[in-house]
Amino acid sequence: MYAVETLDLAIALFLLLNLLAGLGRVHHGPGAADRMLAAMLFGTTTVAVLLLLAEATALPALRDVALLVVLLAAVLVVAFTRTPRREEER
Amino acid sequence: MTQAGLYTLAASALAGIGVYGLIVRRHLLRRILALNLLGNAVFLLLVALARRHPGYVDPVPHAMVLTGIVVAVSATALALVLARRYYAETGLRHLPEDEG
Amino acid sequence: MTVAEWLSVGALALGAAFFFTGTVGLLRFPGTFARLHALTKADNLGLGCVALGLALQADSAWVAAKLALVWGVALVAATVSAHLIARYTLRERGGTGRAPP
Amino acid sequence: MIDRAFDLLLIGGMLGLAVQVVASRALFRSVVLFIALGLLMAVVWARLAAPDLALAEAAIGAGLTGALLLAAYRALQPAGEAGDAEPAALPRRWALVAAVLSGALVAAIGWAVLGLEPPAASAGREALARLGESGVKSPITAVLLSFRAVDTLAEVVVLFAAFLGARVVAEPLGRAGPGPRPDPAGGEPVLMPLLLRVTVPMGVLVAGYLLWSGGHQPGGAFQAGAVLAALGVLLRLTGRLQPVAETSPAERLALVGGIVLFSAIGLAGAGMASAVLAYPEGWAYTLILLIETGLTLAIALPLTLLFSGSAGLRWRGR
Repeated sequence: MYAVETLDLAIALFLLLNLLAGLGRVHHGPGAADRMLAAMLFGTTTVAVLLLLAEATALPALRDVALLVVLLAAVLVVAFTRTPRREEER
Repeated sequence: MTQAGLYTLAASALAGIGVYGLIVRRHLLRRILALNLLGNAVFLLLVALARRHPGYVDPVPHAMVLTGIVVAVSATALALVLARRYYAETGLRHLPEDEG
Repeated sequence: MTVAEWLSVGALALGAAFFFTGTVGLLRFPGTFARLHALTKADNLGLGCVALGLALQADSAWVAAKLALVWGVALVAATVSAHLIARYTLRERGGTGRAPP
Repeated sequence: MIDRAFDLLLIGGMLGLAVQVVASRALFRSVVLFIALGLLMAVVWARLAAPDLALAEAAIGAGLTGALLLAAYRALQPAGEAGDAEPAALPRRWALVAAVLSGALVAAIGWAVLGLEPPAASAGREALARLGESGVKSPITAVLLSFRAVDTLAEVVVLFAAFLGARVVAEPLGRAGPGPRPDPAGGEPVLMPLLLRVTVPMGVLVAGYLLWSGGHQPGGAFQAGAVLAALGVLLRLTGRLQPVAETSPAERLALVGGIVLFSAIGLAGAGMASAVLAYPEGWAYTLILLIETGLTLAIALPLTLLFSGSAGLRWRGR
């Protein structure tokens, strides 16, 4: 099973690289929505990385962490889209 | 270098970045962010230290950091409320002693 | 290696490929809507493949069920998030009147 | 080998994000990057074999802190204004001095820490060795609620104090927290009820599961409280929970109940068991679970109210 665990970790490594590459979109924007999109990419990829780490490092509690991240990922997007700009209150 | 050593160095660098931001930036929200970076660095240091024992992971620093994370978020929330009230009263987003 | 292990490797590799596609789309596509489309679809397919690959490695049915649950919740969250961001962007561009519910 | 590569990439990403949080010119970019950094920290805790912390970070970093920061950003940065309007940073030479001082701090911390010998008898080894006396199987919960219960008690008191402090300086009801909801007449996105129907029941279930699992595996009152607080934030943002100016009796009970219960059981320990905050023989597990339930509410409610910027909340479903 050693080979499979190494493979899990290698895929996690690749996904981490992906995630960091996605940072370019936070940097360039141009709009706030694009930056939030990149944060969404962070969320989904982090979940995959956590699931892979749970298997590779034999820490089953990390699956609960992944579940929490997906469950609460939408809270951030709701906070972004449902918090009014201050000009809208006038 | 051990994994604990590696993350210890990372914590040190993170603390440096946090302090830098705290000193150089003026915007209150940025200061709060920098303070949180500094807090994360302290947490990281404690957890990395918990990892250096051979054969077991020290649960005491983990418990301390768990407490610390909740205290940090409540302190951040209070700081944000203060910053917002300050802005509502003065129209400023930085402290007056940072002027000039 | 057993058949299940080969399948698992295949699913994980496919998942990684989907994630890669999503990132390329996020970085290269023009316009917020195109990027939204690329990212949401590709990443959640990728997560599904990764979850499937890991479920094939799992020792118990509980683990597989939890992986399925994570993916299911991720689909709902991503659907709603994409909808909200698309709606937000539309409203930013055309004013409140043009945003459908 | 691949472990080391993963760690290095993770640390590189974390430090890169931190640098951008500090250095980025646009404030919104800094906020989003900080939120992303929180997610990365969850992976860091996972790598350092601290799943308890990863759980707390996922709930707080992904849900609470992000929502708090976004609401504050909107409040401090009116939409009409172009960019940040941040006053120019300190002069370059001061920035340089700051950088050098921070660098010195980094070196000092690194040097001191790397020079420390791992002690032969640590509190952690002691805690692990005496886990059987605590009544629970999870070492973290044992430390939090048995060996160092006084810290945990102080922590909920701090949380309560933060809530009281926020009440003193809070803005008026209509402006505080995330502010009024956009387009109250225009209805809400069609998919929002679906999200709530999935997230809220499942979140409550997960919080209960975390609370229960704290006895024997990663989880506990902190994580459960953080999840409930994030759900409260979601319900407040979607208008299901409305801010009100008065704290209801039930809310008062939840705010101080955990502290009172914890203190009462702790003081009773002085009479019935060996010391203050010690549990009588055989009752430890039950009492710890009872206290943890109180603590979950005493953590969740102040955090939700801090986000809401109000003294209380009323349910107003649709």
